[in-house]
This record gives sequence, C-alpha cells and structure tokens, in this order.
Amino acid sequence: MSMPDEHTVRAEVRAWLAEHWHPEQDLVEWRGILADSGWGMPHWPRAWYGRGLPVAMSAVVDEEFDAIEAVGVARIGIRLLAGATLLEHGSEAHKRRFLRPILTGEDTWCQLFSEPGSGSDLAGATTRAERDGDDWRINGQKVWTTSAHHAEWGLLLARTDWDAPKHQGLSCFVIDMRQPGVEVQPLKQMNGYASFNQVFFTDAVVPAENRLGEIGDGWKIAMTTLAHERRGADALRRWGQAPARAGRIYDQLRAEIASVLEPYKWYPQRAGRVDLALPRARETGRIADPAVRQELARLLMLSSAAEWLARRARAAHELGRPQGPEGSLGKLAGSEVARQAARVHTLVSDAEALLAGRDGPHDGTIAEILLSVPATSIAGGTDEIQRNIIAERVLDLPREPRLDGGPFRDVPRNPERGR
Amino acid sequence: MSMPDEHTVRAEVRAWLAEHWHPEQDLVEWRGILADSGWGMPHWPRAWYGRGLPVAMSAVVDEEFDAIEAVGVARIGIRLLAGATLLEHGSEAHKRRFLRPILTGEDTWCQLFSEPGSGSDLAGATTRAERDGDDWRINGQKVWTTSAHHAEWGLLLARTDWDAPKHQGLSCFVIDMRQPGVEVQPLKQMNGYASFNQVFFTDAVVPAENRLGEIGDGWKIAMTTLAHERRGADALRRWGQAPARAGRIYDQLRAEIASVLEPYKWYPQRAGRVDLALPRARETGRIADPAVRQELARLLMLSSAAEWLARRARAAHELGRPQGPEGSLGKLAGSEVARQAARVHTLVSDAEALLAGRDGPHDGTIAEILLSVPATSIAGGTDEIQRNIIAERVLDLPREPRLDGGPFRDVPRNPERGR
Amino acid sequence: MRFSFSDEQEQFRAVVRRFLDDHAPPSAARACMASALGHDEAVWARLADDLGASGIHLDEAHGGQGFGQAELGIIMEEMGRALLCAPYFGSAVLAAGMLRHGATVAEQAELLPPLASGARRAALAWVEDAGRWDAAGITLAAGRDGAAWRLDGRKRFVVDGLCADDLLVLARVDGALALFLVAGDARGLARRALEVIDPTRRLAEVDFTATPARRLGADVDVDAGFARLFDEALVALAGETIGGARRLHAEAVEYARLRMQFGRPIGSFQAIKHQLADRLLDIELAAAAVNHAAAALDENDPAVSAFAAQAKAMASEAGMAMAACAIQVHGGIGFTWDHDTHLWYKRAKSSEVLLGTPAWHRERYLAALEANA
Amino acid sequence: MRFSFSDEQEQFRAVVRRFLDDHAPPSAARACMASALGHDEAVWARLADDLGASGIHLDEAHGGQGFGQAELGIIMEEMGRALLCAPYFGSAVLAAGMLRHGATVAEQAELLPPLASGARRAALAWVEDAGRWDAAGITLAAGRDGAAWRLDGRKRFVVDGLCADDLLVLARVDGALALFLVAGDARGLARRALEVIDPTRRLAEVDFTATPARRLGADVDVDAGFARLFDEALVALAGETIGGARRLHAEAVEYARLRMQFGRPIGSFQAIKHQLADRLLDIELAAAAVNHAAAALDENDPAVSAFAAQAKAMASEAGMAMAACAIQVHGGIGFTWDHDTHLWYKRAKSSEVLLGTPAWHRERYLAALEANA
Repeated sequence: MSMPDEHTVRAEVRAWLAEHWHPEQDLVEWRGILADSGWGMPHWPRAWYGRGLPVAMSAVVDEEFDAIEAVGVARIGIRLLAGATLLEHGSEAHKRRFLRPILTGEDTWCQLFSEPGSGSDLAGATTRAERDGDDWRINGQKVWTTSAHHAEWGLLLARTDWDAPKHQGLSCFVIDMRQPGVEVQPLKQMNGYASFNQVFFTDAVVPAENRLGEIGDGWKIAMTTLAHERRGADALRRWGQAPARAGRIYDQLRAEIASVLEPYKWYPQRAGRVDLALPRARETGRIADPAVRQELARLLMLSSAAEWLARRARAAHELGRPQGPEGSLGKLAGSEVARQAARVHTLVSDAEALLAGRDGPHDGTIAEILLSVPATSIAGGTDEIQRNIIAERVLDLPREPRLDGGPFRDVPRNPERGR
Repeated sequence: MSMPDEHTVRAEVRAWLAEHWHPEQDLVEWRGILADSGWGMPHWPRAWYGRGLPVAMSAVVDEEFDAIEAVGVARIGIRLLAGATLLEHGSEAHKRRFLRPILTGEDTWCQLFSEPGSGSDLAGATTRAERDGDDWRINGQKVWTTSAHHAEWGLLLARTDWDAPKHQGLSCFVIDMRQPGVEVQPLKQMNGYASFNQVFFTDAVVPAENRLGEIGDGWKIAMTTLAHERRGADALRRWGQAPARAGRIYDQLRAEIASVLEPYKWYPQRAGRVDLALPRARETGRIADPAVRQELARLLMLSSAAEWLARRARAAHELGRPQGPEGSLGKLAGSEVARQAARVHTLVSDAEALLAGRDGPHDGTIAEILLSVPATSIAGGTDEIQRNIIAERVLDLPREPRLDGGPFRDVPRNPERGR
Repeated sequence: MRFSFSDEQEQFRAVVRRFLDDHAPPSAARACMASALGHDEAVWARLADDLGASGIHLDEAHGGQGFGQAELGIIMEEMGRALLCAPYFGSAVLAAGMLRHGATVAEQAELLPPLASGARRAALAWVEDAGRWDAAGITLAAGRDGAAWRLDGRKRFVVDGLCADDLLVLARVDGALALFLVAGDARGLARRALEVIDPTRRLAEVDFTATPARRLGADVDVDAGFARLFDEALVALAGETIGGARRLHAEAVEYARLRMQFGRPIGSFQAIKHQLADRLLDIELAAAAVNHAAAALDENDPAVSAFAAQAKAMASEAGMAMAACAIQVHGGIGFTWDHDTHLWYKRAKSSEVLLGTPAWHRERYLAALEANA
Repeated sequence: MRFSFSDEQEQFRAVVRRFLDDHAPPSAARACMASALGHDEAVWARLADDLGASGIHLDEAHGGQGFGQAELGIIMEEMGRALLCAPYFGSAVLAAGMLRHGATVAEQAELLPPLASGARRAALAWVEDAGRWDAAGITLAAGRDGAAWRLDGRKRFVVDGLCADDLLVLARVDGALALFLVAGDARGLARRALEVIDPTRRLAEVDFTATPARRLGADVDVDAGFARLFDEALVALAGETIGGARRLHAEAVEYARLRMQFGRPIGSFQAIKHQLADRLLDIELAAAAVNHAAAALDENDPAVSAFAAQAKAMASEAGMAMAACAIQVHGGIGFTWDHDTHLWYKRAKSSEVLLGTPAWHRERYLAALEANA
C-alpha cells in the first residue's frame, strides 16, 4: 500500500471536517463520529479508529484541525497511555470494548504500577494476583496513582508468579475500579496538594478475560505504557488548552480539561516557573545585585539550553534519525533547572520568601515553587535512576552487579505493608 | 610501672639536654647519642631507642627541645613510617639492623605499595615475590614512589600467593634499592614537577630474613604504615623547618630538610594557596567585583571551617576521646578547598590566568596552582574512596557487593604491563 | 579558643535532648502547626521550669543561669533537632538579647527576670516593609507627645510576635537607633499573623498608630547593642539549623540502611552513600563554624561579626542541602504530607532566609574581614 | 532556527575529523608544544589545500567557501577535539573576521584572499595591559604623522601573534575604534612570546614604538564590526571547547569501561558513571547553546550577543568540569605528563579565561537580555 502524500491528506481531512465539524454538537457524540472516521488518531490502524498514516502525517492532520479549531479525540491524561497499550497488547475483545470510550473521553483510566515498596525498582512490585476459579483475586497496594478517584478502569501490574525471576513473574490486567475490593485514598503532598492517590486492593476481582497479554508479560507491557508516558509532557502542552471560543462543545471540552488537569496544577511550580524569574527580579529591584544577576543568568542559560536540547531531540526524531542522548538527558536537565530556579526565587524574594498564600510573593506562587521543586528530581524516575540510564544505555558503561536475580520469592525486599 | 609526671619528665630531659646538646656537633653523631638515650622517640619502648612514655608526654619533651632549638631525630619523609612499621612488625634482627640509621637520618627509605594496576585498590597489587632457594625474587612495577631515587631501602608489598583471597596473598619485604634488579625512573607530572618515581623490579632479590612478619601478613602490615602516613601531614608541618640559626648541625639539618622536602615543594600549590587569595584580590582590584567577593567568601569560609574541624579532631584526640568523623572528612574538605581556591584564583587573575612562569601572576605561582589542584582529589586516596570510607566506616552504611573474593588468580583485573 | 565541648556541656546536651524527645516529638510539632497559638503552653512552662532554658544565657542576677553562647547554642541545636514549636528564638534569644545589649542596667533588672523564667514573652520588631535585616533597614522614626513617645508605622517579620506579651521595637530618634517597649495591649497596636512557608515558626506583622511606647536604654549605644544582638541571633539560628540538619541526616542514613531496591539496601549504592558523605561534610564544616563563632562571642573576639556571618551562611546552606537530600533519599514518600521530612525542610528553608540569605552574609563576612584587617 | 546539523554538515565534519585524525594526533601536539614556531607548517598548508579551512566562512569572491558560522563551528569543534596546534583561531577567526567586519570592501578584496588560502597569517591585537577583552579595554590612541598613522603602546594576549605575517591592531581615533594594519617587519614593532599555561596556544606581547600603521575601514563602523567579530570569536572558541570536552568524555568513558579495580570495571561504580552522566549533560547543554548561537549569527538574530555570551560561558564551564573529571576518572595516571589528558586540561583552562571568564559572560548575557527586552 503506497502512502498518500501530504497534499492528498490535507484535502481529505479538510473535506471531511467541512462536512462533519460544527462547534455546537455534543463532545462525546462528535468524538464518536471522529473516532469512527479514523481522523481522530490517523496513525492508528484502519481497523481501530485510525487511518494507518505515518506519524509525521498526524501533524498535518492536526494542523487542519487547529486551523478551524476543531476538537480532537480525548488525548490528555492517563487514558491515551492505556489506549496505546491496549492497541499494542490487547486482544480483539479488549480493543472492541475499551478503545472507543477512551477516544470519546467517556472512560477515565488510571495506571496502577508503582508501589510503596517499589519506587525506583518498579519491577519489584508485590501486589499479588492469584487465580480464583476463572477470576483473579488482587491484594496489595499501589501508590502515585493520578486520577484514581474518578477512574472507571485501571491498568494494573501485579505479581502472578513468585518463583519466576523478578521481571518475569509480573502480569498486566485491566481492573474495574468501581468495585468493593478497591479503595482509593488521596495522598497529600508537602505542598498541600493531593494530586495522587493510594489504592488498596483487598480481594478485588479481575475476570480472566481482562488479563492483558500472556501471564508473565506484565513487565514488557508496562514498559510500553511508560515509553508512551515519556512523551506525555508534549501531549499535555499540546492538548491541555481549549480554544477560547464559544460553543457547546468548547464548554464541554473546557470542563473535561479542567478535570483532567486538576492534579497537574502545581506542575509549573514544580518545574520552577522560570518565566517569573526575570520579571520578579526587575519588580523587586534585586536585578541590581550582581550576585543575584549571576544566579539569574545561570538559570536562564540553563533553561534555554535545555529547551534547545529538547528541540534538537525532537528535530532529530522528526528527521527520522535515531534519538540521540538528548531525550534521556532532558529529565535530568529539568531537575537542574528547577533547583536553580528555586535558588533564584529565594534570592530574588529575599525576606518575602518566608511568606506564603496571600502574604507571599506573587500571591503565594513563590512559596509553592519552593515547596514543590524537591519533587522534580524524584517524580517520574529519580535523578539517580536517570544518571544510571544515561550511563548504561547512552554511554554503554558496564551495569552494576545485580543482586535481584533468581526466584523473586528469595530476593531481599521491603516488608509488605498491612492496611 | 607507674608513669612519671610532666614535671619529672621536663626536669629529666632538660638536664639531659644541658649535658649533651650543642649546635656545633655533627648531625648524625648527635642523633646517634639522642637515639641511644631514648629522648629522640620518648614514646617508643626503652628497648628500642625510646623511654616508654605516653604519647602525650612526647609533646612535653618536644617543648623542651623547641625551647633551646635542639635538633631531634630524623622525623620527616618516608623513613619514620618505615620505622614505625618495623617497630610494630619487625623481628629483633630487623629492629637492630634498621631502626637506628632511620633515626639518625643515615638511611633513606621509600614505600613500594602502589602499582599502575592497583590505584584505589591497593590490595590488588600484582608485583610478585617468588621463592628462589633462600631468597625471594621480585618482579613487577611500583609507582607513586617518593624519594625512590635516593633511598637505600624500600618497604615492599608483593603477592606471594595467587590462590589465596586478594588481601591474604600479600607479604611485606624490606628490599635493598641499590641492586641491579631495581630500576628507578622519575615520573613527571602535568605541572612539570617529577616528585614521584616508577620502580621496576626484574628478578630483584630479597634475602629470606628481610621478609617482614609472616607470609600473607602483607596487607595488615601495609595498613599500619598507611595509618602512620595519615598523620604524616602534621609531622611535615611540625618538623619541616630548621631554626634560622648558625651552627654546623643546623646547616646539616637544613640540607637534609631541603633534600627530603624537594618532592613536596608544589604541595602548597596543590592545596590551593588559600593564603594568596585575599591579598591578590586586593592587589588586582578584583575584590571590588561582587561576584568575585561571593566566591572569595566561600573559599575563606570553607578553608577556615576545615581548619577548625581539623583542630576539633586534634582537640578530641588530645582529650583521649575516640576520634569523631572529623579525621576522615578532612581529606575531602581539602579537595573542596583546593577546587574552590582554583576557581577564585582564576576569577581574580582573569586574563593573567593565561600566563605562567615569569609572565604569570605571582611569578608563576598562580599557574602552578591551576595545574596542581587536580591532584588533590586523587593523591592519597581519591575523593570517591574518601566518600566510601565516610559512608561505610563513619555512617555505617552497607558495603557494596564485592566481586573480588575467592582466589586472587580468578579476580578480574587489569592486564600486567611489560617494560 | 575552644574547639570541642566539655563533658559538662555534653551532659547538658543529653538532658535537653531527653526533655525534647519526651515533650516535643514530631506529632507535637504537627499539633502546634495546626493550633491557633502555634505552640504548647505546657511544654513552654516545663522548658523554663525543668531546664531553665529561657534564662540559660542570662545573668544569674536576672534569674538566668549565667552561661554563654555555647550553652545557648546547645539548646538551639537540640530545639532544631526536635523541631520544637515555641517562642524561644523570638523571646529568649531576640528580645531578651536586645534588652541585655540595648537597655539600662535598671531596665534589665526589671524586664529580664520574667523573660528568664518564661513567665512573660517578648518579641523584637525591627524589620520593615523593605525586608532588610540589618540596622540600615530601620527607618521608622519615633514620635514625641511631650515627654511621652509614640510610634507610627509598620514592622514585619516579627518572630513570635503574635503571642508576645510585650513588644520591643527598634526605631530611630535623631537618626540613631533607639529601643522602645510597647505593651501587648497598647492602644493603636494591631498585630496580625503572616501566612508563612514554615508553619512551625510564627511571624507577625505589627502596625503602630500613635501607639504609646516606653523608651529604654536612653544612655546605651543601641546601634552597637543591636549589632551585637544580631551576631548572637545569627549564631543561635545557625545552631538550630545544624540541629535540624543532623536529625535529617541521621534519619536519611537510617532509611538508606533499611530501604531495599533491586535486592539491596539503597544505602549500598554509591549514589546514595556519597551524597550522605558529602552532606555530613557540609554539616560538620558548618558546625565547626558555628562553634567557632559561639566561642568568639563568648570571648568577645573583635572579628566576631565575620564569624557570625560565616556561621549563618554555612549553616543555612548545609541545612538546605541536607533537607533536599533527605527528601531525595526518601524518594516519593519524603515529599508526602504524612512523612515528617517536610517539616524540617520548611524550617530549613525559612531559616535560610530569616536574618538574611547566605549570599548576603557572604558579602557581610568579606566586608567584616576587610574592616578587621 | 535550525536545531540539528544537516547531512551535508555531518559529512563535512567526518572529512575534517579524518584529516585531523591523520595529521594532528596528540603526538603532533606534543611536538608542536616543544617547537619554536608552535605549529607544523606542513599541516597548516594542507589544512588550507585539502580542506579550505581558513576560508570556510569567507566569501567566495575572497577565495573563501562562503559557508557560515555553523561550518566554522564544525571546524573549530574538530580542531578542539584533535587539539590541533595552528594559528587558525588567531588568523582565520579573529583577524580575517575583523577584516570582514572592520575593513572596506576594497581592503577585504585585497587582504582576505591570502588569509583564505592560508598563504599569509594575520593576528588581531586589541587587549591591553588591563586584560579587558571588550572594546572598553582598548585605550591605545593612534597617532598621526601628517597623512600617515603611527602607533605607540602595548598590546597583550595576542593570539598567534608571533607567527603572524601581519598584525591587525585596534586603537582609538577621536575616541572611536579604528582598525590598523601593521606589517610584521615594520620598524618599531617588537613582539615577544608570553609564557603560557597552555603551550598548545601561543600568545604574544606586542610593543609599538612609533610604528607605522595603515588605517583600514575608514568609512566603516569599527565599533560595531568589533562587537560582531567578538560574538563570532566567542562562539567559535566555545565550539572548540565543546570538541575538546567531547573527546575527553569519550576517552574517560572508554577508560572507565576497561580499568579494573576491586574486581570490576570502574565504570560500573555509580561514583564514576554518575559523574560521566552529569558531564555529558553539561556538554550537551553547552553544545545546544553553541549551535543556537551559531545559528543566531548566521541569521543575524538581534539577540545574538546574549546567545554568544551564553555559549562561551556554558562551554567554558562544561569544558573545565569535563577536564577535571577526565583527570579524576583516570586517577593518578591522568595527572602525569606522559598521559595526554593534561594537554586538553590546559587548553580547557586557557579557553575558560580567553575572551573572558564565565562569570563575566553571565553578566554580559543578562545585560544583553535586558537591553533586548
């Protein structure tokens, strides 16, 4: 099958939009039409709500949507990570059942991978899935789960074989979050926000048909999800805003975005709000202090260079070249930027850095920065793990001796927690 | 045996000095008298050139020597490390043969521990000592050997058993450096100085009686030497200067000190010459630059705090308390001070930092600092090794998994070098 | 110059630590954070009764114990370790210290005993809207009503200012610093709690509107007195910071020993053990600077202002680095509200800024060195 | 704005690298260091003949290749990687660049071709005794002998100034910058080699005593021209530094893979692997800044001075950090004369200072940002 050229694709999508798009229709209804047409996820296969186009062509389609501010399928939050995972590893039945409500935004999903005992060491999960007739019984605890409190479905990583080596004893399941054996509790952060949840499983049930892939495939499947997650920041930036236009569908979209983004509202503070540094240094007059200027210059240099490095990675990707070290370095650069931003905000705010809330500088935003930045070097993989990845996968330095081989049952690990 | 009190000791040494000391005698002759009297090393046992006094009482004796500027036994350089090691691990015959000429300064010694293949991992030495009738045949290469080119004797760590575990297959020897199988080559540093030597052994001979301790005791014995070495910096500061007085013995002492200290003459530059920082910042006018002031203040704070930390360690030691973490931290602090000093000297010298020799600032001293400081965090144990020691021995954090157990023959190691 | 603590001082430290372990566990700090007052009056009372803490450094004639900055430093360090919530720094260190150096002998005899006994609490108000910590930031000019004095204006960042029975206020009279006493219930006095980043240390904003004030220390050089008090406060706060940093360090080490990842305790990874070694070095260097500055205060060393600035700068940086490291070593859990690490993190952050940032003190340090050379 | 190199640029890089691998191994650098001239004339000639290196960025009309700062950056990076000893930076970048921006069209047509072909070499003398790198440091006032110009005074830190056939000199005429050409054999010209920390890059001190000089660019804004040249030189030098840093990084990684201690390659210890990861990040960030600044030069971005300062500051810091790390990873052997690491260390150190320290450029960067905002 030969690939259509950009011109043809543009013409087709434009014609289709001209026929179907209008801003007064219902969001879910429109997305249903969109999903069925394949224009919502044009790089997905034709059989599953796509048109089998190359990824690069998706950008072309997006441009046409943007040009008339047409609303796309639901693309932010965990749900699309689940969608991509199901597309790759799900059965026919899974895809039929789950993909469409993901794209229409009807179903909310959450990701149930991390555990209190396995943070950096995700494969050390000890939540257990045990056979119970045709079902699986789930017992254990997950943590750092965004949106678990309003999710219909969860993508669950659980241990099915304690005698297999660590990475081989895990399986992946789709779990119904609205059942008695699943309890969701918000987890409050030191900055006062409760963006995440803890999820407790007590004899929760997963029917046999909701296992994803083969038994023991859990690690491989989770890696697919995480690979998509790493690109998630781009999606958030790209799709995290609704056009400032009137229309029923825009109102619905704004409500959806507000709900999905709620847990992320302190993320800009976590990243250090570099944008505020120079304006505030001017406002406060601290820009006249040469010591402040040195630190401010360091921050702005570091942050712009990190942005250029990321763009270089994207440019290389778009040219179809293998991704260089830039991708793996971005996370580490982000930690450095956030730390330096906190330093600068402290210097610039001076005594005012003691204050928070309405008394605090920039209506409390500076205080939020100072209390959020420490999460940057932990969330999504600690700095230490990033350095290991860079050293081992980019620089090809020898791995450390592993002490967690053999049957997982015998691997030294943290005590499992009771409720 | 009851310990004499300070008053008694003072009176005794004063009387003895009054009788024997005069500055026109020959240095070696005087030290012979001194060694035989026991007043040269008062805390050594009476049987071996000492008086069996407690260490604290040595300070009292030193004060009496200082008061009249009487010359002591030879205490700087490697020789006294060898002396202390022989005193602890040598046989009667060794002590009789070697100790006295060490104290009189007649014999010069060097330490033959480090190898090109075993830097941080001293116990990985592969210089081999093999039985040859009643003798031992030595083959291999040592490095970082101070004063090897004019040493009479060397304290050698060599492998005698390749089937024993790493630390247990080593033995210690006293080797005659003036023999055909020993070749000494100077090792030039990046700063232009050649303070160290490489020593090559090709079927060099050690007679059976010159083995120190038992076969396999080498590591334990080397540790004794290194423990004394760690206190060596104090000795250098204390005994590295002769009184500026006339007298035959002072002339001889000055010559000896100059010879022993020759390899160490760039050590102050290696440590960063903190003393020059503030004066030069004033001279150059760079002290007016607030960014320079910040870095200068950091340096002076760090360096004075490191000095107070070291004094605290000494004060605790003198009070007989167990040494706190201060001792182990000093080396790491020294690296930090040296690095920051290099930063400050660069900032203060600005364009002049490009210049060396007669064109260079402070007659080339600044250039020497900039080219010597990198050695600080390596020589005498790298920063990385220091952090391991602090973490494991001071903080009691768990050790890393060891991969060098079992017969040394099978331990992965660097290829041995030919000539 | 002394370089280590005496046995008596170490015993005193053990007594203070035992008291605080018993009376000020982290759960108590959380309760105080959530309370209106911000501290526990019962613990405050016992602090005075059992330990004589508030008067440790005050003259015996004024109901104090007659010790020096070293012993005050031990108390501050232990309070920082325990994260005690109490108006100790505001009342015993800042206000009582200002009376010692800025009031007449008679006024001290009158006003210090109730502070030494903890029966009353005072707070020192000197910083204004510009947020400058040194004397140059004090611009409020005291006004006169005949023989009486009155104050008009605003003071901010008043440590423990809301629960204080009396306020000591620094203002200007004919350009020079002057010290005033304002009763907590004086007319024209309005106090309000500032929203703070560190809920374990309360700060107030105080407005004066024709507020009657009693002038103290008429024949005293209040400028010099404030300079001395400021050095003492820097060293005391630095000591508190060291105490918190040592606690966080010990807890991070303990966690690193127990927490397993990849089949090993995380403390067996160099990435963790080397950070902890580096942080120990920071802390020990800063502690050496704090001890040195305390000794310099006790011995009236002329270079004391340089040493005090050094102590504050080094302790603040070591404290913040340790707080960040503690969260990092604990991983995600260290960033949660229910885990105690953030309580010390917030204190470290507020102590970094309170009385001036490390950068400002580096500048002051160098200026003091130059002035002294 | 472009964010990655084109395939053609990557091919060009490969050609340059192959040439330098063949003609400028470290042993050649050592030979040049020890030689009187400081470089190898045969390599210099082939650099021009085989690669057209000296004219890469010059107009085709002047015998150049008509490429931009990006391609010049590739050459500089590869020269930094190889540690080529040659008067390239002094002649092709500084002197030829100054002619491009400070001479008239006719003068360029006369003077640039022999520089583009490498047949002649020029050097740019602008820094004076104060060691200031920017125009503010240029105080030497040109004198007049009737219609003729003469120079009296001293210039220092003249890069490749001893082997130059001609000197370009920046001086002041009526307060404004003016450009002068001085023949290498002019009377009253005295040149001497400065003793330098980095023997792979020669610097000269030049004394003028009533030295006849030809004024160039009479109708050109030399102040603006020098500003532009300075930005170009910063970016070129930063590129060179990146090249050296990348080489040292690759060698340290290789050594860490092979060197065994404690039964393991040292590269398997986090203490080593994490430093190497951090240094890679520094280098990649700095390289991104250098590429961005080169593109900004090629596109005449108005903010180019900020970007050039950023490139220099970041590359200098990344370069020094990498040089120190390279020695550290190699351990004692890395500090020896016979090991090559110190050659790059010295270059990194001299490049940190040449054209201004990172701290100075941070200040310039912020000033440029403010001016541009």
